[in-house]
Amino acid sequence: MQRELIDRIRALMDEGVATRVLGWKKGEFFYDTEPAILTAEQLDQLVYDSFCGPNLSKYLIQEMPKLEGKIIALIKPCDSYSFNQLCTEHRVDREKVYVIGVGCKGKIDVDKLRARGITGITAIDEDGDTLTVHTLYGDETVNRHEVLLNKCLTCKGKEHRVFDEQIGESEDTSAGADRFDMVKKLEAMTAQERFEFWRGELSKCIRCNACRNVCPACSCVKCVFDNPNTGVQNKAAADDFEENMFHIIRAFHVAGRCTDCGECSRVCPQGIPLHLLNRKFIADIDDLYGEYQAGEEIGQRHPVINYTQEDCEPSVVRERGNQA
Amino acid sequence: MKKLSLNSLNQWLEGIAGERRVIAPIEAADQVNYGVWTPDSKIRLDALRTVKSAKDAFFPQVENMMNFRAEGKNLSVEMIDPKAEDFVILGVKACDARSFDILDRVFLSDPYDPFYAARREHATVVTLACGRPDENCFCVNFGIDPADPKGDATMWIVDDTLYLRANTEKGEALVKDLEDADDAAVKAQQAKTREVAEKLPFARLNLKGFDGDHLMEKFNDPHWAELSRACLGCGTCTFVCPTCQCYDIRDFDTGHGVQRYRCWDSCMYSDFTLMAHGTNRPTQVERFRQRFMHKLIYFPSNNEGMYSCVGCGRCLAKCPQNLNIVKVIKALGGDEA
Amino acid sequence: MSVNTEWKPKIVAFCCNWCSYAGADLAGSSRLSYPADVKIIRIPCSCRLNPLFILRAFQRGADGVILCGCHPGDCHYSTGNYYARRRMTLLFSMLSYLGIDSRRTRVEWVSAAEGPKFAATMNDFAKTITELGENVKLGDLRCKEN
Amino acid sequence: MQKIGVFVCWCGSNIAATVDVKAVANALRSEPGVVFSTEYQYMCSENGQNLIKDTIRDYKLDGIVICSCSPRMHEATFRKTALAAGLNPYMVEIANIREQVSWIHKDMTEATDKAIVLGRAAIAKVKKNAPLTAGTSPVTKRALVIGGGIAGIQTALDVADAGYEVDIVEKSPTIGGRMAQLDKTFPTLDCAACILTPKMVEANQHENINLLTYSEVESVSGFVGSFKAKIRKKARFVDEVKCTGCGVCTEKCPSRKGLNEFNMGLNTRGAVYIPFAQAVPNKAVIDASNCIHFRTGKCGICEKNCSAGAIKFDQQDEIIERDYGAIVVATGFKPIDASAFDEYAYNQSKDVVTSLEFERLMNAAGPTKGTLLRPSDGEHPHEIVFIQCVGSRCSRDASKGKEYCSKICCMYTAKHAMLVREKYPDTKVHVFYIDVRTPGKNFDEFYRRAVEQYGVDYIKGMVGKVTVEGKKLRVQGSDLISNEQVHIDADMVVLATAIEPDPTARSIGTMLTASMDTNDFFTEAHPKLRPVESPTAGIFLSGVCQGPKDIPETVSQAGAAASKVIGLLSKNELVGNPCVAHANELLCNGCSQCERVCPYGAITYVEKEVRGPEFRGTKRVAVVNEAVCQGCGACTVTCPSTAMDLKGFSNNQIMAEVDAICR
Repeated sequence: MQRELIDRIRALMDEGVATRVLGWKKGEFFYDTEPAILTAEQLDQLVYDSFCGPNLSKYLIQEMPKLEGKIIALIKPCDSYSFNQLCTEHRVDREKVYVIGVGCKGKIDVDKLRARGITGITAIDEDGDTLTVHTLYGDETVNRHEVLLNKCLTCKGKEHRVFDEQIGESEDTSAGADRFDMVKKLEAMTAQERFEFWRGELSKCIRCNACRNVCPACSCVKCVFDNPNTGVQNKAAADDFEENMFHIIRAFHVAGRCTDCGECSRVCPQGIPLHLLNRKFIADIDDLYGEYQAGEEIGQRHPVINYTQEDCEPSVVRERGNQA
Repeated sequence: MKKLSLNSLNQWLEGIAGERRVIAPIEAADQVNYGVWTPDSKIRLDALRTVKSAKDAFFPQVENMMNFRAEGKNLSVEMIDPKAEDFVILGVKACDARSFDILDRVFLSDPYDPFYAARREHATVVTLACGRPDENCFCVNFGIDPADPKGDATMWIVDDTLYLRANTEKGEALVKDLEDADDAAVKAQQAKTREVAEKLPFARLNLKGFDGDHLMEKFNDPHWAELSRACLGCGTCTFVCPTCQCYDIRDFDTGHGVQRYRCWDSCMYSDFTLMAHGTNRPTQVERFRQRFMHKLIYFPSNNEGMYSCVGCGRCLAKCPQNLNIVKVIKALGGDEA
Repeated sequence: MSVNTEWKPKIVAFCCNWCSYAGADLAGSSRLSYPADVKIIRIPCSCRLNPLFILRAFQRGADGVILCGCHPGDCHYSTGNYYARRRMTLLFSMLSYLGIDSRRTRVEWVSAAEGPKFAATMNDFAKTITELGENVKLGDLRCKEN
Repeated sequence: MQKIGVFVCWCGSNIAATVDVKAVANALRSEPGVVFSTEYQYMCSENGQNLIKDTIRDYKLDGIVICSCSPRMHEATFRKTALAAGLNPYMVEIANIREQVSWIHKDMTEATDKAIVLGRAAIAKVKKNAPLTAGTSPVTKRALVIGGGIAGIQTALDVADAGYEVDIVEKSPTIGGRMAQLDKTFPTLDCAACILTPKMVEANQHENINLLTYSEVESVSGFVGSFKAKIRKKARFVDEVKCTGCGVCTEKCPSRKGLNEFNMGLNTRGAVYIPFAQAVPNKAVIDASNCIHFRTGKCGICEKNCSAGAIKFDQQDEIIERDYGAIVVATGFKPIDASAFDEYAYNQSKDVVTSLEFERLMNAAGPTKGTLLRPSDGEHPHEIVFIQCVGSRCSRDASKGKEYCSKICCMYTAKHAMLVREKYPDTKVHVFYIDVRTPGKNFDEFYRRAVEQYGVDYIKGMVGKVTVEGKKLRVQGSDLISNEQVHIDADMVVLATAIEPDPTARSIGTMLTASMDTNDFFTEAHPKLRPVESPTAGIFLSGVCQGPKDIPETVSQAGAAASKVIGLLSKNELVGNPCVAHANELLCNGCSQCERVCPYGAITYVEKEVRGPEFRGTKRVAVVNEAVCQGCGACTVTCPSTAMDLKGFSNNQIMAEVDAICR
């Protein structure tokens, strides 16, 4: 598929559709692919394989002002939601992007291999669902599904919500999983248990801002937490409160706009399940205001900037119980 | 050489902890980080890398420096006494152990940092040799021997036995009551570790040309733009790095006064060293370049060739978009060995 | 939790200028009392209430935060309270999800004619907060006096 | 450091009896930034105000805090005081220590402490205040009325009588609208034409009214006081000046395919036509889609027969651009499409008609010249069934009908029933209804007359099905009162179809950024207190475009809208509220979220050259029209980067208050 993709991009560039492509390039290892913007000359560096997890949509924002003509973007089915959302918010101009919807059958999380004690990884052979991992300390086999990125386990499906053309087959890797499982589990806990859960998680936060900076919805030109004039600027969590504040406000600011791409949790160096905050908002929105998927179409008006006269009252939070 | 059964580890630590805090790699909420050990803690000496490095023990992410108190229109200033209490930091790997030397050069030279110094003075560093380096490790490039780390005392784990060797008086005090042991098992493990270390993918980085003489050449290298393109500008690499030592000093208005504290800063941030006129590193290219120029050129040229990278591999493992110092070294000519 | 006899709750009430602030004025001119722990901040409309202000209040030591605005359908700006209603519902739900007692936050619609309702609401809210005691989960230790 | 002055008012004993005003003044004097603090018996008195003025001058104060009664009482007073002393009026903050303290607390210590906290909060806020100046904008003294029905005509006449110029834009070739199609009007049964046509003529002849018929508004830009509209005057292919309205062309036209809109398509008209006899302007118009000349290039009979030489086949659409100070929406309604109601056999039988069609069948100027005849065979109907609420109160099937009550159907059905019984006493009339709603002056009396005097058979219940049985229409319904099924073999069935906003309303709403409800009715600025204003400043609502209403209500609303327009146009310039939103262009993401929540359409986005320390170049940024913004702040909370802030209630001001209160 990678060969086919490169050939097609080259053909598109020859036709003059675009001069550059946003995709992934090879890293030091077979698994550490890196988001890249490549010209026709650099096209041989392009890689598309099971390790192209990063969501590239956000990189298009910085490319927009530089563009003369179009850029080709490789967009996985899940990334297509973020792409649409950015178009809705006028951060990306649909007209300036030639979208190749690339097929995706789930991306592998190397950290999951490491968590199984498989370290010193030198190569992986993929054969259907079986992965053979070669390491400095011998070979191991694992089931592919078990080491997919968490976001792939709640895959939004194989459909690209936007594309100019599609290359490659996709597969829904969610296996029918309920993405709100953990949210429901937390909701079922007592308030004290929830408090302890989140304290445990959020106290790991080192305020590296990776979650924010990778997030396609957190695309503010200047974040309130970086801006000395907002009164809430904050560089490190000097108190537990700051951890709560940062993550609550961040989740609130992306509520209704978050496509649930899962990048925040993927990049967190401390493994904080940040997506559970965003997913709580999504669950509430679905439950209280009707099912809504951000980025499904360009031009949607999201539920947090909308209303109906019949909306529930905020007291619904208390009434749903288990809130004290 | 002394030894201790791993089964008795807790017992030994309880003995130490009676007198002082013990800081060790502890697993909490699925992550291993240095933390204060208690008998209930899940100690993880086997973990190759903690997420954050051991530098926190001496240079915490946030620390208070002084307080201003307001009474009506009057202000009073309260300085924080930088005194520290004795503590033991245990399980430090060779790379992190080297990082202390690097941090010492920054914080213990003029202007002397009393907060850091007090902690260094009160610490006993117990290191742990690596038995199973992974593909991201490249400490050997900086003359670090993962099989024989420095510190007040050094530990090896072979099967179920913890071997200990005192290197200083502080270390001696810690291990003196333990059972004597033969060092054959340790030697055998060291040989094996060194063999693996030499075969690691990044064991042979060529650092020729990464010195003050080539400053302008490296600074103006055309690769920076490409290298930094995917950089998100997050602070992950700097915050997990054992040698990044930049901090910011900020004031927090408590409503009753002001707390002046310092906290880690990251050269990857747009507001790093922000000045009245704005920032002097306006794009991520300059910010990205700053970090690596500092580690590989500026620091060594001011410190007799000592790089401020220890090859711990944290930035390789943690960068969200897989950027790292090895890619930089290779792109800037270090791949010719 | 042991309630310090000295302890008095701190309650911040954000009131929209057109209905609830006027309702508070009416409570005042009708001499309807409610605890002095309640302090009112005037905002033009309930939709002006930024979640940052609520968190800020808790950080600085508030034990309860209440928003009062025009009844749905009566907004001076026609739609402001509809937006406020969604925002606050979601925010309160998130706070509860983080283990913060949802009784510490409240929204009530109080019209300019509802002086008695304003006073009753504040009495009830203050009572609830007093029972809940001090907010320790969402405060900032640095902001405590001493 | 700013210099703040604090003035604590006793309000006689209103405050001083419960609050230790001296203690408050003393406590606040020690707040950072406060250079003067005092108390006085009545701050609002002339002496009190003089004290404030003198202190502002003597201490060169940058801001003042008055601890007194509610700002709703005296904020304006103290702002004027500050202004008189040369201090910007927005550098004044009020701590409400009367309504919120002295009047509700009894314990003096408690009250005094609270007063001090409120004082501190006001000081904290005023220190973050910035001087504000209200902007002004000019007013173009001309109004645009969109829609030439009775609502538009009435508004235009009232505005024009007050001496202001008015343009009426009407999309059809004549003004008059729906009312012109009506036969009689309830509850007085006077003839619609007799009361409407004089108004039409008056509008046409009024020196201040300019009729733009057969015209549509293409775009509107600008804001209250300074709108700019582009109006497309569609080609009539008839020179309006030359045409005398003699009607010869309409008689000679060989094409007879055009459905007569005025008669609800019950008969046809020529390709060149005058909508009806009393049309205003009484000028012919050519319907190009049915004209033989336009289709084949031949014919031209009208041209040959026009002695005035008014036919102009080469006429083009004309675009008119004009400035307006106010815009009135009077786009009216249309009956819903009854073809969705198959159960009533509307599609199967010509003898199932809508009420408006029935209106034409009863009208002397209608297709049957006022004799009630069945459309299918021209025979006189002897039994007629009226079905009410066709598509109204239809919550069960939103795709077919409307949830709302169309309000006028009960009354016009009673009118129809009565008129039939009066003209044709041998005709039996049945009315199926859910409820009969008659809330209006003389309405219930009218309905009772239909039942009692005219013997109309009212049946409470709904019709399940109408089937065509030969020449008869078999109506099957239920009578809920006698609880039995009813079968009626009728000659005609009349459907009281719901009314809905004219289909052009939506695009006009978008053009004007005037908000609409889900039914496409325009929303009013306040449902009770501002019923004829749109939330968008300078846009007014007249008639059914705002919600179903009958003629008297429409006319009174039209007059109300006119008085609002007159009030606006009488001003030479508009002074804005300076507490408006403002976007920091450097921080703006260009995401358009604020634009979506603004109830006034005050926010637009522009591509703009922006220069800052971290960004130089062109970017998409929000711009607030200060003349339109009302200062609610919805946008500020929607903005994640806080690029959008509200003057007078800024993020930093409110947070300073929070900090001071929680301290």
